[in-house]
This record gives sequence, structure tokens and C-alpha cells, in this order.
Amino acid sequence: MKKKRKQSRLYDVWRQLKKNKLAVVALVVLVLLVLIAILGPYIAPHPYEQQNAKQAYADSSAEHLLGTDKLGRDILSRLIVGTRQSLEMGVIAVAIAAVIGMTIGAIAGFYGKWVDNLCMRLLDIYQAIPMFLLCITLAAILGPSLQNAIIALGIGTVPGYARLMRASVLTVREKEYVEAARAINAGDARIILKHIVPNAMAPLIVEITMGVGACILAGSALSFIGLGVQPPTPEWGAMISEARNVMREHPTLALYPGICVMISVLACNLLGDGLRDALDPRLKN
Amino acid sequence: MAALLEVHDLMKYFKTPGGMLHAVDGINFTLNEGKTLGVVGESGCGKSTLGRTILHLLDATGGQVLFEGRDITNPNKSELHRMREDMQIIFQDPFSSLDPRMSVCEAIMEPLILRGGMSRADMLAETRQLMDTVGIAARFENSYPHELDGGRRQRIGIARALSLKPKFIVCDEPVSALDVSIQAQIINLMLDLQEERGLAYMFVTHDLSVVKYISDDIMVMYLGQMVEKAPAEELFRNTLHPYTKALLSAIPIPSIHDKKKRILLQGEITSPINPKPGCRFMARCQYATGECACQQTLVECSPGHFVGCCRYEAVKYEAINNMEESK
Amino acid sequence: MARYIAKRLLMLIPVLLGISLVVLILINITPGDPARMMLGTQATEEKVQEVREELGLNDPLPVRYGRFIWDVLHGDFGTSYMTGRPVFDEMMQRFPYTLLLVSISLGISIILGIPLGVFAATHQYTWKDNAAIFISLFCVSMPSFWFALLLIRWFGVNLRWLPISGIASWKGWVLPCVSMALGLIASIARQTRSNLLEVIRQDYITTARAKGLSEGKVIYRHALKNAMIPVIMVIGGIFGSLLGGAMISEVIFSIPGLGQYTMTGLFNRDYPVIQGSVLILSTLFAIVILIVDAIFALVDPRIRSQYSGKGKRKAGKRFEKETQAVETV
Amino acid sequence: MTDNLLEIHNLAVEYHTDDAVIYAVNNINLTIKQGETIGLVGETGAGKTTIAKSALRILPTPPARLVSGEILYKSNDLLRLSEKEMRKIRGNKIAMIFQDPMTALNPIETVGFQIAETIKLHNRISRVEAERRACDMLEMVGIPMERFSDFPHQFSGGMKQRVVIAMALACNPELLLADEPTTALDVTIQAQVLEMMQSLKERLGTSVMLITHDLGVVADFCDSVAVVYAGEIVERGTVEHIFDFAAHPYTIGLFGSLPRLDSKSRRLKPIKGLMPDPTNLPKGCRFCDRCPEATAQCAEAAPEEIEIAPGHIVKCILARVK
Repeated sequence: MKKKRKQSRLYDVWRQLKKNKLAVVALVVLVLLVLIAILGPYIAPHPYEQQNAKQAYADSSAEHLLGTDKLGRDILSRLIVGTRQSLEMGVIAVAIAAVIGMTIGAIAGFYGKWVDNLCMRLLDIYQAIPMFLLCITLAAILGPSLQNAIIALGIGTVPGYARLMRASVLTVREKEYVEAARAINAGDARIILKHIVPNAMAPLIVEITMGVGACILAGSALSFIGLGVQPPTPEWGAMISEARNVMREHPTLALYPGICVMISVLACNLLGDGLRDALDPRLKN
Repeated sequence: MAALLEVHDLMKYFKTPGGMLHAVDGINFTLNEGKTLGVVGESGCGKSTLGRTILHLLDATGGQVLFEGRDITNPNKSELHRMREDMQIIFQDPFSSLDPRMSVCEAIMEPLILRGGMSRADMLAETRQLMDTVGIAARFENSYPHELDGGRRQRIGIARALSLKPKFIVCDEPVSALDVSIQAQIINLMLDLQEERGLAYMFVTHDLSVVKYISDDIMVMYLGQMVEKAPAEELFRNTLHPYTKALLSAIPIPSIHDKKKRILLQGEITSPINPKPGCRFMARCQYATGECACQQTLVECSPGHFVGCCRYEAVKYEAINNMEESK
Repeated sequence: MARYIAKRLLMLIPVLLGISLVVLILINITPGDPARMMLGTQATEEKVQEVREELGLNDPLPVRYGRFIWDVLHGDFGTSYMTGRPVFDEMMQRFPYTLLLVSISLGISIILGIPLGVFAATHQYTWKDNAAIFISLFCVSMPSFWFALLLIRWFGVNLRWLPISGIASWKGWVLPCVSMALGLIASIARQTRSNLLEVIRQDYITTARAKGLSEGKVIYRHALKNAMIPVIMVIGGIFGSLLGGAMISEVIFSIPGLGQYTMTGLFNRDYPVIQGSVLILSTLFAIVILIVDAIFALVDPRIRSQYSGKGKRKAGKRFEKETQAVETV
Repeated sequence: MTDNLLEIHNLAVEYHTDDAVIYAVNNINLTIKQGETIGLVGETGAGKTTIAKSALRILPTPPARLVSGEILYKSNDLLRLSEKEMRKIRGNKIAMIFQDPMTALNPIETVGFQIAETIKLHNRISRVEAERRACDMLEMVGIPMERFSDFPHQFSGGMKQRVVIAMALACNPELLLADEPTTALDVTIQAQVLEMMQSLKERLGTSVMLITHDLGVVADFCDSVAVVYAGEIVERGTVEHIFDFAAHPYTIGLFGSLPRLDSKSRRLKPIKGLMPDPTNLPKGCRFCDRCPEATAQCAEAAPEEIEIAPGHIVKCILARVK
């Protein structure tokens, strides 16, 4: 018998995940992105707001690797600094949505009956408005800013997590080990927190990983239409928006931030896919 | 000797869109310390619901459960806690009755933690002791359920049930999911434990040969009702209810010598939703007559042998006649 | 079936009432005075108050809500603060464009997405499957507005094949539809693939093989139909995300549809426009979901018998359809 | 020409997963005579289903891999047939019934269609004719033909298994592979289904390979028995050989483990230990760790097959020719 690890399941998931090369690459990319987001201002070659009228729309050079924009600001620096805004939108919005959604879903799923009915009818109303329309409407009504965009995205995506959590809890709730816990006098709180939630988490983890990507994507769209991050703060979506008017002359200006969005979203999706396979109990045997 | 457990007219109904589902409908029995009651029936007859209702994992719709003379039908929280220490359950499916995220040690220790009042070291010692009792080697202490086979998982389930030192255990098909050779190991373990600790079992199963093996009394259920109850030997020797007869004859015997004639039942089990008064087996019974449509009462035809058939005497003769005719 | 649809339509009423209440409350709690916005910063306070009174903005919330509902029931969604035109007329005029844009995009996504998914699933364990998965992930991860800009630059500016905006001819529809469909093709393909792989593992597929059916028949006759059931459910959600996507697409490509109208309303805080369009887009969404559910019931006999009331329902086993989240914008 | 319908020689099947190789079936030999019913008995994971699925060539590859062996159906090696030729055998000459009737039927097609599909596939007849014959099949398994257009979810478990049987027998196959056909059913329903299979078998003259773990079913239903343990057939012979003169310690242990209605003792005699890990089988006899009579010799080399009586073959060095 091998030496036992305490976190055997976590290790199992990691072992499964390691087999998926793409997922590992995605994980590395995401870690790098987080590092860039944290260290952004320190590693950017130029201050992101430094203007230089003489060098507007400069081509790439040793000094400005990716060129400059209409105010002569260094594109690479703005991309690096902008990483934080984009990731914040993804991560914080999903955190808000997941916490609210999972709480609602867990309560609805566990208690059932009228609690469940009430939650589900409210979610029906919630979901009757197409998600992105809801996000845009919220962002527009709250007023354009990074913070409001995050709130709008967070609130707009709650129902998905709530429903998934509820479905997952409903499945787990029927398992005999929950009844077994009740038979040894475990209280509701213990059953939910110790037995149901951890076992219901697998699909949620996948959903959250992919949700971060989806929120980065939606966040960049909000910024693109002017409802997210406001100038002069750099953000990928906003940079595409700025570059839109000069697409004809300087297409690369729009190209780079778009690629950044794509890479981060792709990394989230790849990792999500990898996790789905790694967490799938059917592949266990 | 005072009865350990008395169940009077216990009922459990479920509301369904189609009407009331009578899962358990007026069950009576008593069980003494150290004895085993086997509960047999086909899927959907309410045998699992019965066990869960007695343990108050489900709220009873009606009736009364007495444990050591105390009424525990509708316990308050502290009564419930005390009662669960005396009454435990072993589940059918060792694959789903253990939390996949708990190691063997954690799973067995959980009841002790919940009861409280023990130091961690004591609990650990107790857990190891239990593992030894049920025959799980100490090296599996930190294994997770998915790393173990069905037999070992069921041993963990037994250890969990034993940890609070109960007097009565509901065994809900504990060996149905296991292979024959493992099944025999678990049955022997359970018999050993019963002898050592004076446990009373309610052994729920669909397998009549297992139940004969382990039980003192056997109760046969059909659509939520008890159709026959007798001491194990008596039930097999002097089978009275037509359903029990059919059930017994349907079991394939692993022997090529005593080939018996099967009683083939017509049709399939009907739905226990809004049942009509009268015998619920009537539709499939070859002996049914008009009087079967009336409410059936249990008759004690010999000491300890109850049968829920108004025509059991007549059936006895008809069966003998049939046999002679076929000869 | 008809009873089921009627019931669903009835259930729509509280949902739409809820939506309009939510929108009204949202508008109410946000800062900014529409009267002030209409009149500009130079207007006097009296003038603003006068307009507020005229618009009924000073009434308490329940009164305004009641009035709004009453008016809507009479086909009156109010008049735009900005243009002074009735919102309902304007919306009806713009509605066909949005419907067309969204339907064509949805059509393209389904027609290309499903075969792509089948292709990937039937070539599991080969490079073809891996390539198909990777490309579709790539497409799902692409911001569609950005892709639209790239399309404009390439086909509109460089090659001059297609117009960069407007819908003067059919050519004008190509770029908006393609840009909106790309991510969804990928999304549908992924969904199809994973469902098909799931179904292929089922026992009844082994049964079909054991009958002697050819692999093609097994896949197309038995597996695909079953695999499509969850995909149909997703299509409702995809329609919703297309409605959201249309808002941006219509702005980029200057299509005079509902999305563009909504966006203008949002930026100008033109409350009747916002209320009207959110309500009408949600209604459209709800109707599509209803149609999808009806198709779902038609395809799956298990659901059908549940609705027709003949089938017995088992206790404790509830059928729960979960609208799945779709990861696109 | 022999009267052997199916002969399996030295069949070995492995499953290759990312982590390990599972040795599911290891060099088994088996013969099924015309009209015979053979029971394949063994515990979960012993490789019974794999044997049946190899004969139909419907194992999922990958992960399964046919390593060696031949499966002769009327002297033709099925493993060498082209996929197209094989398709003519499946469902037509050799049919299979699966364990779980709940999942073995396509949930969105009518049962009638599913039966008629097989008939249409293997016979050059019109759709109407195929449907008529499907109706006959339904009646034959005791389901009124009015239920032709019903969907699987409208049937109970026992009825579904009847439908599955009707589907398998639709083309009057010569060999029926029945994989635990009654395990998922209640005893009284099991009795009905077994009785029906028995009479159909006699009427149609079909040979049957019945996979089961229930020795009671075998005693009722089979002419001969093969006991499977850890991917090997450890003992085979007629039911009399196996039930009255069991020679392999595993077979003997299996009988000792059974709770019997006719026994008086208060304790069962289980086999100690567990089945060996199929990724890591012992070098010698597969059963030697659990065998009460194992000797040092058993652990060293795998035992050969010994014919201790005509047709009674045991894979154990302790077995003596009688």
C-alpha cells in the first residue's frame, strides 16, 4: 500500500488533469495572467498614461514593441496594465454571482417544497430577461464604471449558478450517505456544509472556471460599448473600442487587445474542459 | 421478556400527483432483544420505507412506535438524539451510503464526533477498535471509499452503525449489492456481532433464502401491508398466504435434484396509490373469490403465525387438491 | 399538448408583470432625472418640475406601475422622451430586422454546429476530433464584436466584397450574421459532441449494435436523436444570447433593429424606450423558450406522456429541465 | 461438421486504460453445442460479459483489445470476418439480451419499431410485413399487440425485458447470449421471464449462453455450466458434474457461500479474501490466495485444464481424474 495523502481527492483530480496537456498549458497561462495583473504597473515598459504627441500611431519598434496609439501611449504597457481590469471583471463578477447563486441554489435544493418553489419562480422572472440584455441594462442604469460593470455582470449571471447548484444538490440529496448522516444525528447545517455542498461542487467548479472566461468576454463587450472601464484607464475592450475608428489605417491597434481577451478566455475554457474530465466520476474506474 | 421494539399500526403515506401512495399501511410487530425480524417483499412493497419510518428518518403518517416501552413516534430533538444512539441503520448500497470525501477513519468516527463527550485520542482508539471488530485492516484507515471494494465498504457501514453501541439495527438490504462469496462473509459477520452484542436486527431484503438464514421471525409484505408473519421455520414449513407461496416457489433453488413446481403469478405488482379496500393481492391471486374484496384482518392461525388472508383455510385444501390432480 | 401550451402562456403573465416591475424599480432607484435630461442643463427648475408632472414622474411607484400596465394592455408603451414618437410604433418598425438577424444567425449556428459536433464525436480519439474541439473552443473564446471588426476590415475594407454597414442589400446581412453565429456554431458543436459521446455509452446503443445495424445507422437512427434532446434545450438559451449579441452587432453594423433602439434608449435614459424594449425582447425570448419546450416534448415521448396526463408520475421523481448556461456573448 | 455451434479457443481480452492493463479474459476455451443451454457463472468482474460481447464483436475498442484466440461459429472464425459479414450474424444468427432492461431500449422509439427494425434488417421484406411479424413477436412474449406503438417508459421492468427478448428472438437466431436477463427483476417476475424463455427456447430450438451469478437459475435452466473466475474458466461440465461433483475449490466455495432454503446450519462457509486485482493477477493459479487447499506448487505455475470425466474439465492441479 502506498503512503496515503491527506487530500487524496484533490491529488486525484490533479493527476487526472496532468494528463490533459492543453489544460496544463491553460493553467500556466492563467497563472501568468494573474501575475501580470498583480505586477502590471511594475513590469510595464512605460507608464500606461504617458502621452507623446509626436509618436502617435507609431509602428512597432524597439522602444514600443507593439507601437503606440493616437495619443502616443505605449500599447504593450496598456495591454499589461489592462490585464488587471479584465481579470477583475471576470473573477470578481463570478465570485459575486457564484456566492449568491450557490447559496440560493443550495437552500432551494436542500429544503425543497415552498422554499424551492419560491426561489425557482423568482429565477424564472430573472432569467426571462436575456442575460446580456440584463447586464447591459444594469450597467447602463447604474452608470458606466468598472465597479458597476462588475456588479452588473455579477448580478446578471446569478441564475446559472443557482440552478446548477440546485440541480446538483438535488442529486446529492438523494444519495444514501446523506440519509446515513441524518441517522447518526447530524444537523441540517452539518449535512449541507459537510456532506452535500462538497459533493455537489464538481459541476460548479467547472462552471465557475468557464464563467470567469465568459465574464471577461462580456466585460470586454461592456467596455467596448462604453459601459465598463472609463478612459484613461486601459482595458482590452475599451482599447478595441478606441481602435475601432482607425481600423482602416491601423488595424493592429484593435488586433492586440482582442487577442489578449481571446487568450485569457480560451485558457479559462480549456481549464474548465480539463477539470470537467478530471472531475467526472465515470472516468474514474 | 419485555419487547425491545413494538410497532402498532404504523402508516406512512406519500403524496403523489396520482393520489396517496400507501407505502406502509398498518404494520404491527414486536421484536425482542437479540432477535432478528426478516422483512421480505418485492420492490415497491414498502419494506425500506418501514425501516426508515421506525428510525424516524421519515415522519410516520399514523401509528405508534415504542422502544423499550417509550413512545418514540414523534420524538423531540433530544429524544431523537437519544433514540438514534439505540437504533441504527445499515444501508443497501455500499457505493452510495458512504460520503466519497470521507476517509474510512473519518466515516467511522463521524457518529462519535457528533455524539461528543470524548477526547480525540479516545475516539481514534474507539475507531480502530471498531475497524478491528468488523475486519477492516488498519492500513485502510486513510483510504477513501472509491478505493475499496463493496465488501469492505459494507463493513465500514456496519462499523458506523455499531459505533454508538445501539441495541437495534435496521439492515436495509445490506448484502443485495454484493457477490455471493462476499455476501456470505458479511452475513457471518452480522451473525457474530449479534451473538457478541445481543443486537436486535430488522433485516429487510428481497432474498428469501438469506432471510431464512438470519431471521427468527419473518414478515412478508405486499403493497405496504403485512400478508404473513411467522417464525422462520414455520413460515417455510406451513406457508399459508397465496402470495408467500408464490414468492417461495419462485426462488430458484441451487440444486438439480429437488425440482419443484413453480406457482407463476399472473401480471405484475400493482400500484400502491389509492388502493381499494380489500385484499391487495386479489388481482393476481389464483384463489381469489368475492369475499376477498372485503377488508382483510390478520388471523393468528397458530402461535406467532399471522396471516392476512380470509381464505387461508380454503386455500390450503385447494392447494392440496390441485397437487393431487396434477399427480 | 394544447393545454400545456395554454398553461405555459398563462404562466408567462406573472413573469412579464415581474419583469416590468423590476425594470420600473431599477429606473426609479437610479440617479439622474429624465426631465432634466430632456430639457438640458439650462432649463429652469420650474420647467423641469412641470415636465415631471406631465410625465407622471412625481406619482408614487405603484400608481406608475399600474398606469404602465394599463397602457401596455392597450398597446401603448408611451412615447420616447428623445424623439417624441410612440415607442410601440417604433419597436414594431424595428422588430423585423432584429428577428431576421437573430433567426439567420441561429439557423447558421444550428446547420453548421450540429454536423460539426457529430463529426467530432464520431472521430473520437483521432486528431480530427482534437482539431475540431480546439477550433471550436477557439471560436467560443473570441469576442464576437472584435471578430466583427476583423471581418469588416478584411471583407469590407481590404477586399471590398461586402458592405461594412447598413442593410441596403442582402450582402449587408452577411457579416453581422457570420460574426454572431461563429461562437454559437462552436457552442452547439461542443454540446452536440459531448451529448453524442454520452449517448453512445448507453446500453441501448450496444443493443442497436448487437442487432446488426451498421455503425452509421446506429449513430444517425438511434444515437443522434437522443443526443439532440439536450441540444434543443440549449437552443433556447442560445436565442437569448443572440438577442443580447444583436444589441452590439446592430450598433456596429448600423442595423436599425430593436437592439440598436434599446442601446440608444439606455444611453439617453429614455425610460419608456428601455421599459418597452426590455419587455418586448423578454417576451420574444419567452415565446422562443416555449416553442423550444414544445419541440422538446414532441421529440421525447417521456415528456409528452407527462404533459398529456396519461402517464403515471412517480413519487419523488420530478422531471426538472435546467436551462443550461451558454458561454457566449 | 460437428454439432458444435460455437467454439471459443484461447480467447484473451484486455482493457487498456491510461493507468493500467486490465486482464479481463485470459485464454478461455468454451464450446456450445447445438440446442444446448450453457450457464456462465461467476462474480462481478469475472469477465463473463466480456466473453459474450467478444463473440458478437461489440466490445468498445478502445479500450478493449482482443489479444488472441478464435471464436468459431459453425467452423467460421467470427474474429476474422469483415465488419459487413459480421453484421449479418449479429441479431440474425447470434442475438444478445442485456442485463438492465431499463436502459437497453431506446427511450424515444416505439417498442414495435425497435423489434421491426431487426426483422427488416435481416430479411428482405416490406415494412408492413416486418411490423406484422413484430406484432407476432410481442404476442409470443406475452405482450398484447396493441402495445406495439407504446414507448419503453410505458412498460414495467419485467415487460421491458420481454420486449428485449422479443427483439433478440425476432430473427430466430441460433444462439442467444443472455447477459443476466433476470437480475434486475423481482423474484416473481424473474420466474415468469425464465419460464417464458424456457418455453421459447424449446419451441424455437435456440441455443443459449446464460450469464448469471445465480446458481439457482443455472440449476433450473441450464444443461451445462462454465464457472468463471478472474477471467478464466476454472471448471466446466454438465450441470450434474458441477452441482454434484464440483471439483474446483472455487466452485465448492461458491456453493458453501450460498444461503440455502434447505440447509439447517447457522453459519455459511464463505470463501475468504477477495477476487484478485485484474490489473495484477497472480502468476500461478488465480485462486490460490483464497484456496483452502493451496500448496506451494499452486502459486508457481498456472494449472492446466484436466478432463476428470468426459466433458468435465477442471483447471486445478488437485483435481483427480475419476
